[in-house]
Amino acid sequence: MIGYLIRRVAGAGVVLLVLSALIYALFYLAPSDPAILTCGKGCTPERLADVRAAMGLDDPIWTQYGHFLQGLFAGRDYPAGPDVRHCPAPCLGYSFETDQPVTALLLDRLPVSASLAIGAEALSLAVGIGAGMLSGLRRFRVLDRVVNGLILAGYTVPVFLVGLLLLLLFCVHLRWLPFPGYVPFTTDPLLWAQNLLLPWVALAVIQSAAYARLTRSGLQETLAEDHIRTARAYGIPERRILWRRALRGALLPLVTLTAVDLAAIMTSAVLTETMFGLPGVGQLLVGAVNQIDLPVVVGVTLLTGLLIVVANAAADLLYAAVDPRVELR
Amino acid sequence: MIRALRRDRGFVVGAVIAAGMVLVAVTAPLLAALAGQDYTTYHDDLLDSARGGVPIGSFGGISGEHWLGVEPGTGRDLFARLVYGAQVSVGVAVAATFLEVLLGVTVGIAAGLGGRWVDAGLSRLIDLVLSVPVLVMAISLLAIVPQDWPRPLLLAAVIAILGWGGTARISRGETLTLRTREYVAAAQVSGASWGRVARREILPGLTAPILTYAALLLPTNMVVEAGLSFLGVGVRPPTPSWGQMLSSATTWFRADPCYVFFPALLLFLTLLSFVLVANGLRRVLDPRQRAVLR
Amino acid sequence: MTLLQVDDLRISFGDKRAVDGLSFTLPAGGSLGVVGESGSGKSSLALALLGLGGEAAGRIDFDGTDLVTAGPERWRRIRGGQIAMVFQEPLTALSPFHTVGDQIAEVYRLHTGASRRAARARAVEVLAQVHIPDAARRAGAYPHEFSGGMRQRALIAMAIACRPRLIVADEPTTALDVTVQAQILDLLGEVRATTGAALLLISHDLGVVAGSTDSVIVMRRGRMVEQGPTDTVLVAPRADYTRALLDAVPKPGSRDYRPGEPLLRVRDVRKHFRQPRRGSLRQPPPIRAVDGVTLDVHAGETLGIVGESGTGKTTLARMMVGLVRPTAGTITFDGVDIARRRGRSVQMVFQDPLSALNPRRTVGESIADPLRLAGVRDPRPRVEELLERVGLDRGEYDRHPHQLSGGMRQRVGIARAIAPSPRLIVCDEPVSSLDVTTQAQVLALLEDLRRELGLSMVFVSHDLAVLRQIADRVAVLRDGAVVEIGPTAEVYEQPRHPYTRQLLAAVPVTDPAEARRLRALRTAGAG
Amino acid sequence: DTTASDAAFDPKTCQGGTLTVLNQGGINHLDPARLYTSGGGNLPSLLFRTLTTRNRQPGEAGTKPAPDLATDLGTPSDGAKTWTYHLRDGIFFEDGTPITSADVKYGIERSFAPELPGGAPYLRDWLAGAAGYQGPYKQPEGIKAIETPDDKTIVFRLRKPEGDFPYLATATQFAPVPKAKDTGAEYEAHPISSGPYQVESYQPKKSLVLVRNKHWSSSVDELRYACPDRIEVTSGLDAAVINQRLVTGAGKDASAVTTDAVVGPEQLAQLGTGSELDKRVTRGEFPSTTYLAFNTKKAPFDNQKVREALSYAINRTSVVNALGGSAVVGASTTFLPPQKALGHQPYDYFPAGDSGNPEKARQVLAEAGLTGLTIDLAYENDDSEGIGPKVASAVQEAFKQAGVTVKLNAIDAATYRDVVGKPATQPGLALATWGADWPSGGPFLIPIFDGRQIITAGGNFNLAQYNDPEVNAEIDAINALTDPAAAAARWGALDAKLGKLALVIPLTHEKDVYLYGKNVKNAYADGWRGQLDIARISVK
Ligand SMILES: Nc1ncnc2c1ncn2[C@@H]1O[C@H](COP(=O)(O)OP(=O)(O)OP(=O)(O)O)[C@@H](O)[C@H]1O
Ligand SMILES: Nc1ncnc2c1ncn2[C@@H]1O[C@H](COP(=O)(O)OP(=O)(O)OP(=O)(O)O)[C@@H](O)[C@H]1O
Ligand SMILES: [Mg+2]
Ligand SMILES: [Mg+2]
Ligand code: NI
Repeated sequence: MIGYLIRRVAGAGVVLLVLSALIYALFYLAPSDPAILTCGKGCTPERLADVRAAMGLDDPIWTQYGHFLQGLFAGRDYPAGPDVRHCPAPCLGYSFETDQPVTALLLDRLPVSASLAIGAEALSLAVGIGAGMLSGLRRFRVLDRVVNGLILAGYTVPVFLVGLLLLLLFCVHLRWLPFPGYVPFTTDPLLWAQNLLLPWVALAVIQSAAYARLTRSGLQETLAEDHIRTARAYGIPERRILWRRALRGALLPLVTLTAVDLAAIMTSAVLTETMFGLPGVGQLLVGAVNQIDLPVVVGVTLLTGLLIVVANAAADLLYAAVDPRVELR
Repeated sequence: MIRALRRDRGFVVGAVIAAGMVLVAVTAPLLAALAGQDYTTYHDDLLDSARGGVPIGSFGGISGEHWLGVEPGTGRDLFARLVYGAQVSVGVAVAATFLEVLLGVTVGIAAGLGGRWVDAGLSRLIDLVLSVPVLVMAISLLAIVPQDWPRPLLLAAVIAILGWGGTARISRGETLTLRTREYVAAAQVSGASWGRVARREILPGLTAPILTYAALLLPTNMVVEAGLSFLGVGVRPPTPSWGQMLSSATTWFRADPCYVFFPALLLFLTLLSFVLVANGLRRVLDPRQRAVLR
Repeated sequence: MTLLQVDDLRISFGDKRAVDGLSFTLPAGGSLGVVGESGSGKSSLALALLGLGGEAAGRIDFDGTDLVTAGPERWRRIRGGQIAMVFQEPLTALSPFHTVGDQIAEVYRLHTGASRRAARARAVEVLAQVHIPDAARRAGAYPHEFSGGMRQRALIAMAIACRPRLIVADEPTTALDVTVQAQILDLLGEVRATTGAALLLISHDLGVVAGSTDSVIVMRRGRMVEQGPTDTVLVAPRADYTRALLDAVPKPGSRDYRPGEPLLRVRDVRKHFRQPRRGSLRQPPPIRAVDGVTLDVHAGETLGIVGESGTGKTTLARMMVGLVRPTAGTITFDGVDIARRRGRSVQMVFQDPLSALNPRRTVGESIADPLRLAGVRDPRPRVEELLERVGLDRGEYDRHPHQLSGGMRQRVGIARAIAPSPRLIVCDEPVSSLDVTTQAQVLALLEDLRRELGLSMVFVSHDLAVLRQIADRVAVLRDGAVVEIGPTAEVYEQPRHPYTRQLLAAVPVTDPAEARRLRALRTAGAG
Repeated sequence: DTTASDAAFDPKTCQGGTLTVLNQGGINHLDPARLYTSGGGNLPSLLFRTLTTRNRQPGEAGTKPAPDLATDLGTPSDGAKTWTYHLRDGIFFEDGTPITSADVKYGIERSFAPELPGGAPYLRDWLAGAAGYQGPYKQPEGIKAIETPDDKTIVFRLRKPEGDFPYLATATQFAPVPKAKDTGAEYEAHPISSGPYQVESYQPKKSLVLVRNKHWSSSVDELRYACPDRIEVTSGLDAAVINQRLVTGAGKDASAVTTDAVVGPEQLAQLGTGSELDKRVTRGEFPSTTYLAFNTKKAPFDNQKVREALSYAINRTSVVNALGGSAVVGASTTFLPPQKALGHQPYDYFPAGDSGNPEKARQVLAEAGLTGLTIDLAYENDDSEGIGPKVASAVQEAFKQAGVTVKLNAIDAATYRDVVGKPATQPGLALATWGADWPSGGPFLIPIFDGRQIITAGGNFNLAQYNDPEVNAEIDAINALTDPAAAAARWGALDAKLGKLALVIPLTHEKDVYLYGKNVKNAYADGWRGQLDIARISVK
């Protein structure tokens, strides 16, 4: 187990380093110069050269990457006018666009994205598993059909349409909810949930479709297994069989999917974030890409990668915890 | 086998719709000509400029000339744009999905059949692909390739290169279980090489899960194409794509609901058809499901 | 007093009639055996007694009430409480997610309303009763941590937990090897004696019912062909079918044994599997699956390899065909390292014919594969010949494995093995998943082929009776090592090693009197 | 036009309440050295007082500069090459320290530091001998061309006459920065305010909260009313959602405004129908032109006939619709937007009508012996700047009618200016947009048509690469004028003269239509920027 974790962590480290190097290379190949954007309209070539030097962009790309690694592991000093700014390890540098420390930016936006992702995932799971069970038990044929249709519809409808519809319905016409914005959980849990409700629903409409589908097929498969027959032969009530035995096996595949989705929402739900006024990681990333804000792009990418790797590892561990047969390898 | 497929009502419906979509894509110029329209001509006279450029008349300007109305802001014929849009949307999505499956299955099987180190290496590669932020990479990749490369093909390739991780993961997992089956050992005893084992013994076992996955990958890829087009790195104007139309429809959501409705409907139908076809194929390709006995 | 009376029972699955017009009675505390070939409706009957499976018609009178018309509430009380079932496949029959103790306790609580603690205590008690060592601790283990025999014991423990009046055991020992089978059968007898429960024992193996039941029913295609006291039916059968069944039981063959020169030489071969690290960083000791085996296979002979489950038979067999690389030692075929000979002269027949055939390919294609690899362009005619040779129709070429019966599948497996004209065939338990009649046919086929094609054969089995019929020499394997090797007759008649003797004592025999004698011997020895 | 809501408005009693600002794009810098604004900006001008500022009136009157920290618009001497300002009394930073002319000088010097890039470039060009100055961190001796003979006086010595200096002095670079509080790149986390508000919290591109600055008093600042007690800015929102929120006006949104989310089709459908919404809208014009820029050094655009033919062919209605319809943009045939302050003179030398004149275009091309022409058109790959794919395809379609095939060349928005602004990489035809840094003809015409402004190394805006000594001389002459009215007339005449050469095809000029919340009072579009001025509105 410990050995497994060590191997996993080492693997993840390699993946993340390769990822950051890849992004540096891509940006180097791309025909764009962040200094021009920073320098502003009417920037003269002389001024541009000065700005580029101040941003450290006049070094060769590998030196820049070397500096990045140095910052990551040992911290780094940046000249900043009258004094020097010290950025302690793990230093991801300062945003080209806003001059904010990238680590602070990430830490600032992570709670927003986490709130969005965790709530949406919880809701999606609840709805998806519920719907999947209803249709998987095949007690209600019509319901099965309906759920199936909805599942498909959920896949196709783009999130911005769902979002807009929800806003129009609940905030404009019914006025049951205020237009969402982000309120930290620590400030007011109730307001936090109230504000996040619509984005959660919007994402759940799409996510739960997949979960329902998986639950449905998983349940049908598990219910046909021998040990369920044993339980029946020993007079264990259906309800108990369903909750204690069948669901456990049926929901296992959901674990991996949930983990990956969780990471995905945290890092790439740009449209949802913008629509619902949530300053999350996704917005940060897209803004940074458009502004060639290399440090932020690398920072967010590393975070994304870390989240996905961690999510996958967590899924595997959870898998092993839920299913005693699974061995970690 | 064909007979079995023909008996599957879902498959037939799906196949008909899918074939219809492909037909629409192929015959787009013909269809547009039939409607007497093309997808580039502006009709400023059909728009209410003071109202931001919404089509004049109800239902997005539907008329005898413009069967599905016109595009707000430009007045281009919506029917023509939808049928031409099928070319890009269906084309890019199908090509990207195909490439993804090809890549993913190859790497997945290689990882599953390979030894400890091959598996570890390929698994990390899969992790890498899975953790790459698609949007960032796609934008950067598309920015560095020359302008005159064929855009739709490029889109398909980029989407595939960044998106084969899921398929690979599934393929690897399945391969790991399949390789313990005795028929794999049997093939080895008869002297089959690893390549042959992969092709003859493992691959057939992968069809069902991969088909299911691919059917869902397809709409995802359509959405990715839409996003990239929306961000300006996708297909070039005036070439239409459904995804692009859908994304630009957000602003017209209330002012011209028809503009959202038609591409959304087509997208839904396409997905439905592919899921139905995949389900049907899976059922037929699995000989055990044909004779229903448990 | 009659506990169970079945009258004109019919069970159908949709249009399919699985059991047709079955009638019998079982007195309280009595024991009844049900035998018959695969698909004869035995399991359907067992499930019907618990209100599961197909739709039942007719009358099942249990302790004065008709079960066919019983409502759900009554069923709930009967299942597990009055009638308990022991299933064939002990691994899949237990929930993989819960500990064995929990599963037993759950059933007990459900029927008695006992407290959590009491239920737990009962679970440990019954586990101890079925001779699970260190029951209190092992109750916390998951099924996959148990061996096959232990799992089956756990199932029996679950069955007796609520002190039912009838235990239905559907092929409770088919998945187990002889010694464990004997233990389980003894255990069932012991349980019956101590709890006074009646037993309905289902098996395709006449030897299994012979020693454990008072009376027996012989079934075929859903109908009963013969019924009567075990002693009569198995000794002086009236029905032709019963006679055929008895004839199919393997008999010691009279073989002329003329060994040729050594073909396959196994020299001090070892195979160690690394165990996964769990919890700690320390590497646990490896599993020594095969631990220093030296033997020769001579041209033209059939070498039998016998041993209990987990003694390394399969591993050894796989090393012989080059599927598994030995950790140490050498295996040579005709003087050449086996790893380089694979695909030609050595072929293999696998234990489970279903999993050894790719379910997605037609059987013809599967057989054609080795031919294609040998360079045959159009293998179809040759494959059809082979199909005929193993007693199948040419037309089976285009069918898929699931469309064939178990015996047919194994014939396909054999056809595939002989397709590239090998000189040695290694058979890993080729008949243990087949019922007696089919088993006899397949054994005959193998013997025919061997003689006709001048093959050499390695025949792995846990079934001593089978080996006695087919093998020229026998090697007894235990814990990865050969404890005894010699000509068949010698090993069977004058076993030198105590382990061999133990194995021989566990072999089920169809003569009820002999079976009872052996059992008495065993229990006395154990006690 | 002003709305009825300000009839009963009294700046003396307007104080109180919280104003909410809902924006799309975020503020990415709050350092006065790094801001690039017109007239000091809307939000920044609440924090930074400058030597002069915009007059904050609707219409004409609002296009003029007005004294802010200074007592007047500045005293020119030496033929407008020297400008002298005197600071008014009673002005303080938020910490109570008095503002001196040295603080203003230091603020300007900071903007020269390469560590603090992004600000308007004019001073580097205008100040005598300052082009190579590297900022006070590397060169603490400062800029010689700025003198502060005493705490209240500041003198600027320029390279050449600049009559527009009072306009430039509205930029945030003219805001005072106390040297003792300067923390370089970190200064913007909490810039020291000289205006009516100070920063309570600031997160770039996300949020900004302003509260009252106790050391500011309305008695020394007549232009800013500073009515709300508190201003909360939220950025990163979707334009459609912002406007929907303003329409709905629930809760805090009733006291909300936006400074960058122009209305969309949804709201336009409700405007002008006599609904309640008609009372909650400001309409203004920010001087800005979207145009097609020819590179006259590249064939076939070196041929004036080709440029004229394309000018005939353009369909401005399509472009207007592509940009959101006639409510938010107007068709332009002149390079100078139609504003008096800029000296606008109407002309239409190559009449294309509403929807283009392809016949005439074909005819002109035929005369020039050019048929079946294929040209490239460069545009941004993103529509946010109004020179994206939507406009490009409208142009493409219009030229197609005239038999000219347009191949579209999408360039990443982030690098667009880089590619187009470097003559070596500049395409033959590009979509471009130009906005005024202040409402005068100079900043409109000089960068685009002054031949001495062609910068070959990059950052060039004279995309025509047009260099006519006569025009250059005229520009210098107008620059020396210190009377805006006189200057405007000559700028207009210059524009009309340049128009004949078809160096650009003007497409549209900007109109601004903004909604505001129910509780917002005294909201009108100021003449300088076309937006409602936050310094003047009230939510009480
Ligand atoms: N769920 C089912 N649906 C349809 N037919 C079934 C089902 N279960 C059993 N049958 C059929 O009923 C017949 C009797 O089957 P059953 O399982 O009772 O035989 P069996 O004697 O137990 O065989 P085996 O020795 O292989 O276990 C078979 O022909 C089988 O195909
Ligand atoms: N691939 C493997 N990895 C780890 N352990 C293995 C592996 N294969 C076999 N073993 C272990 O090696 C031992 C011998 O297994 P093997 O399958 O050879 O026994 P067997 O005699 O064929 O048993 P059975 O009668 O149950 O088939 C067992 O303990 C088994 O768990
Ligand atoms: Mg059975
Ligand atoms: Mg074995
Ligand atoms: Ni087939």
